[in-house]
Amino acid sequence: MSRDATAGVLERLGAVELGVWQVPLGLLAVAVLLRPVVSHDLMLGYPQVATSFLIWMIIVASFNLLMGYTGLISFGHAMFMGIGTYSVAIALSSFAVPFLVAAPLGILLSAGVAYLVGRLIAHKGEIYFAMLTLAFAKSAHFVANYNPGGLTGGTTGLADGTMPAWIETSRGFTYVALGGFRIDWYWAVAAVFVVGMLLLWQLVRSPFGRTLVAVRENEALARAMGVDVRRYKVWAFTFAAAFAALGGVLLEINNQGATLSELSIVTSGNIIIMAVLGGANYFFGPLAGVFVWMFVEEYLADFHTLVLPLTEVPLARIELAGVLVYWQFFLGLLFVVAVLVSPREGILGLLKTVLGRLSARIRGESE
Amino acid sequence: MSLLEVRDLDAGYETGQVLFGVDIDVERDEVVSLLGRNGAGKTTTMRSIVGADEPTVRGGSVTFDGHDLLATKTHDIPRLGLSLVPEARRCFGDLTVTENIRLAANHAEDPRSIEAMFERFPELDDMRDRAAKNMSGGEQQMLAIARSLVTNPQMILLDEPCEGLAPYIVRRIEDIIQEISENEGVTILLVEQNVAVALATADRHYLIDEGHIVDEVTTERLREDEELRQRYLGV
Amino acid sequence: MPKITRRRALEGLGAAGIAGLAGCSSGPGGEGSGSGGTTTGSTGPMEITLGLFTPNSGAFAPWGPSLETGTRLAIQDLENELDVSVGLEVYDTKTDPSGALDAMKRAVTADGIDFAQGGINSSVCTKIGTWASDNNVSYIGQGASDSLRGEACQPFMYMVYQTNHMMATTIGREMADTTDNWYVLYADYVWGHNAEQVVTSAVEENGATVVGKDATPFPNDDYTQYINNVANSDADGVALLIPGPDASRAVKQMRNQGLTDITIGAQMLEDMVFWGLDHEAAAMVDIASMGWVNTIDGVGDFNDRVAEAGELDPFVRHAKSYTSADQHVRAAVRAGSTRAEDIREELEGHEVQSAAKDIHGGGEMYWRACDHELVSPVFSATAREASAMQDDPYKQWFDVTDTTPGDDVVRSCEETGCTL
Amino acid sequence: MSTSSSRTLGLDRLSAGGAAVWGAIALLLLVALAVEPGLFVDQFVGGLVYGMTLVLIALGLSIILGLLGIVNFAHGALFMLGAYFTYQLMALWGLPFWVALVVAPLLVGLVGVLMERLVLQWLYDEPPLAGLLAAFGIALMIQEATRAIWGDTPLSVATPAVLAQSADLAVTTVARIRLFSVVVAALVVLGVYLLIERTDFGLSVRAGVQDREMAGFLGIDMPRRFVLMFFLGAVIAGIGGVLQGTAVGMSPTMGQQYIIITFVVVVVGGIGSLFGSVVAGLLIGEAVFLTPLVLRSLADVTGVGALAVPGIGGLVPYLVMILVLLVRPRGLYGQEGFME
Repeated sequence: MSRDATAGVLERLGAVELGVWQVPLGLLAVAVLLRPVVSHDLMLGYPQVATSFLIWMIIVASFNLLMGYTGLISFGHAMFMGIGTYSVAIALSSFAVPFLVAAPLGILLSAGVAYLVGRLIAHKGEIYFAMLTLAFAKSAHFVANYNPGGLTGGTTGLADGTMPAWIETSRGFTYVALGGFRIDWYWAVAAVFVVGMLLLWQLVRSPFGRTLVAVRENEALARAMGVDVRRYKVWAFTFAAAFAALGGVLLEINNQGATLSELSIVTSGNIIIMAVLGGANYFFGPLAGVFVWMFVEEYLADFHTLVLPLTEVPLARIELAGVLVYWQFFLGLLFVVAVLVSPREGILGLLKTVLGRLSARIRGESE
Repeated sequence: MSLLEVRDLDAGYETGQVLFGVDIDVERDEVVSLLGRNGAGKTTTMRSIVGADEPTVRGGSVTFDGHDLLATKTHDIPRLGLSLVPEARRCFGDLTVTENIRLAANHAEDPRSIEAMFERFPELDDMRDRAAKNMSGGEQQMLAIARSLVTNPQMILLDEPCEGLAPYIVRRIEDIIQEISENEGVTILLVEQNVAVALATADRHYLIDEGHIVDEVTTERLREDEELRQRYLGV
Repeated sequence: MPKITRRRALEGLGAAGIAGLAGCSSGPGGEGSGSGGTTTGSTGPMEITLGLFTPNSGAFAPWGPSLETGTRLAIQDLENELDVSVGLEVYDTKTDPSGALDAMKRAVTADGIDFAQGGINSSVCTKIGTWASDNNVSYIGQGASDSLRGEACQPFMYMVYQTNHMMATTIGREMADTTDNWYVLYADYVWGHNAEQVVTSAVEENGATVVGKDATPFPNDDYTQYINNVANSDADGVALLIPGPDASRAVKQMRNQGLTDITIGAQMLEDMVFWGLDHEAAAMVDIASMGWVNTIDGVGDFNDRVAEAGELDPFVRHAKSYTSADQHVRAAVRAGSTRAEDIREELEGHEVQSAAKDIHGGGEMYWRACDHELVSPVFSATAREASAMQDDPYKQWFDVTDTTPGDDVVRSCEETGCTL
Repeated sequence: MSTSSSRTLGLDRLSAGGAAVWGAIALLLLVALAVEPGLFVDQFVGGLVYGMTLVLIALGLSIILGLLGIVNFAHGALFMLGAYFTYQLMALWGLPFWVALVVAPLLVGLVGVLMERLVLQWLYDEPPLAGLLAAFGIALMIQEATRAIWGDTPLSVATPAVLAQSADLAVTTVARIRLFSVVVAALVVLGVYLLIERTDFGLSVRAGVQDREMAGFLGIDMPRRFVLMFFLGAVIAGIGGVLQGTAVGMSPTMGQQYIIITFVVVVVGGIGSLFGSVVAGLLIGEAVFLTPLVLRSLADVTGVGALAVPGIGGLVPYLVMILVLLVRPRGLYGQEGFME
């Protein structure tokens, strides 16, 4: 039993730990290639959405620090993202605090709340922990809806006066303008994305991260080896919240303010789904999950006419508008199929298996 | 033809193969033991015989009373007259003693009466309504055996019945094994780490090491050959 | 219908520049981003792409189809009457402000819409309206909250629906006249909070008393505990400030619980929400303020056209969507441009003369410059007797009892807090 | 049997700390009773009715979670289907309510079986998250199919004449359909209790909950029992849907609205304990109805108006859950080591 578990831990570490340069290069590749890829005519055909993709990748990756690496499932992760979003929105709209001051404060606040909540609940059983996070998230949502002191704007959220002065926007194009320089908002986000994800990666491969994996694989064994399991869980929860808030802070600019949906449990649910969809066992899993989920959502929601085989050579046109009002049906079907085909590994694992088999076949090896 | 025939059995888990060409024969009315160190593959053998989800059997055959067990669903095996008393007893902790026994009787082909079990195990008679989780290890072991016996089996697979029990209870279990074998005509395949129990109850012994059956010996030889015991059992 | 891509919009812009029309005043992030809309060339009909934002999923999904139907009817009429070709792109707002915003960004940057309209609930309207204004896109929404033309008003955002304040003022008097003690049930979100404030003050200004109030979750389907509160108070009237199907559930449960004698007043009632219910429950509504109702005199063939075209029988959202498209496109045609600044110039102070006015019964309707409200008449209505309710060819369950000119009940410009 | 039922009833767990909590709650309730006696009774009965609705949904969820370890997110969708099947049978096919009350739940049961056979049965040995995700996908599919078939607009059916009026209970009046729901729910609870605790079938199911593999070794065909229990859970959700649909109508979002609060009920009750779900359902039902009243009474008595937080009702179930789980990490009657 114990020998198996140790072997399991080592194996997982192997799966998680890629070559030293693979991850930084991979992250760079994602940041550089994402926009051209999604804005290709055959994909989504417009570039703005790529920025949202990157931000959500940070958020879902932060969640995966909990689920994939520590084995903690939170139903309220959006709360920590939302704290980041609201902190900045409130600071800008009500107190005229500069964004660059408000953002770190928001991240710290989120981490602080997570630390306290974690101290209270991190040691609870799996489902009970998950439901408690749900309850805290609901409470945060209630407070924001209650609109204490007119700060949060209730269900309307905050929109007016929530943009820092150095953000310029016109007909959908957003720029960061600092001291005569002007760069596209996407590249600003991409820079934060690469740095943030690298930090997260360093965290994951540090002794701290390895201990988290050991806790996930076999909590009793980790405890027997002298690991203060509860403390590690609390800190994992705290770090995850901080990174989620980092995403939330970016979202504030991207979505121009804050709304209750940033705190809603539906958003928390979406985060879980994206993480699982991509494959929680891989560092890049959440990124794949975000891509698939958001891509499918955008694609299906706007996919009215299917022209076969090509627009230039239309042999068959299928009007899908009537069916695709119900695009969520197909999303549901996608989950079911993804889970049935590869319940533990997600899309990335599925891809890996398929590619592995394919390359084996190409090399002429039999299974 | 033997009652139970295990032929060339290969089995293992996701992590790797554990059993390599295991051959075991148990004749009717025999008590046979399967001995080996921790991790040698004893429990894996038992689980393979009854077709548990894990391990996965990769080759070989298991025949009981002429039936191909590998082609039989796990929950149909007890009706053939083969019953497993698993490692760690696994009584249903929240069910009472009576419920545990009745449950087994409900799903047997031709069960014995529940009252007969209480006569057979007077210790249990005093605690009919006690939840199994509130019983001592020895009592639970007796319940596990009673639960098996009530199905009126031809053969019982007994997996480490004496593990972690006090010496006087171990002797009681030894007595029970002998009784049900001799008086009730039940064939037994016993897995043990405790060589003394095997010596006291079994007629023949298979020695298993790293998934291979390395020897098949009589009680006499096992008792005398200290070097053999040292090599395969570490005692 | 050629799809206008971003590239095509830019080409058009370039051509327009060469033709020396319309100064290409870029926004702050100007170059290469399109400075806002198409302008007419000298030949051919004006081409306009209109983006419609409508809830096709989520709690407001029942409304979804009506916005599209109303808009399409307007486009039909406009294309017949004017030299204009209007393309329509429809987006799902999912009732989620962030989702709606994503759709809006896509509409403007990828699909090249010229201007936008739609949005039902205030949070979606606020979100996409603020973004639209910041990005020089003209937008007409359908929210009823006062904040949309108050502190949250935006230079290029307009509201076509009568405000909470207007409707509450209208029925406040009637409610106070009918009975003295009112209990207020209001939905716990921005429109409900706003409605609670304005109805309470309207009722009290007219000499009646509000004896109790409850915020009810939205959406919600069990109203028992609030009905208990009403039954145990001194109230002989209930003010229902609950949108959508929830209102009908509340009424049905009052009836089931035996609370049939009480007077029911409903703020900003949309009769559609009762259509899933039986006649008897709907018949319990005594006083209602409505933005539009299909029994208005002079509606003409609008009802029949809606009934024929749409999945839903004619109700207020059809009329408001029609009006949005009608006004937006006409303003663009008058201006010869779809730039937000040009449309603003055309709309501010403009008095509606088109078919949209007839549909609203012919009363005065105009776009007020100070808060971008379409000031229009408010209708008081009451439910018919169950036996008198018409179901074919479309449902007519409510009768207009009074029409109040918009100017009588609209907030003064100073009161709105909007500084446009 | 006696030890086992005292365990189920949780009589052996009443601690001093628990007694203090209950005492404080009782005191608060007394304040509310003193300030507004009539309303208190109304709300108490209302909470009971609402609680029983929650119990009806939670019961099926709890059975499936406790037995199969599947977090059946689609349970709310099954509940919704119960309501829409009622609409189909009554409004479109003109059948009487009593037929719908029997047929609709059976149809929902079939949908449940289909779900189990086609999808969920392959996931029993996977991590709970896999089942949850698949069930979530199924919930989306059912919901969208419902929208496609019956439309987005909320619908309703005519309440049968006998149940349409209100019943006078001397102290308060309650809609008869609600009262009828309580009776049906109580019968369902009783039936499930008898089935699980008193029959051989129930015995084998209880054994399977504790140790599925061992039950198999004893000759019990657990997969078949899983299908049957899934059917049963779905049928109960269907019954809930028929009653709810008749009382307040049906909309495509009704499943979503109930599923999360029902999970709260199951967790507060303790996973694996049917009895816990019943107690927790009633507890939360009462809490939702009485908390606003208690706060208002407190505000009256103390003169601190801020105590009467508007809209607090929606948050109450979650507050109850936080309180209960902080004091009792496994919920009220949760099994040790189960889903922990």
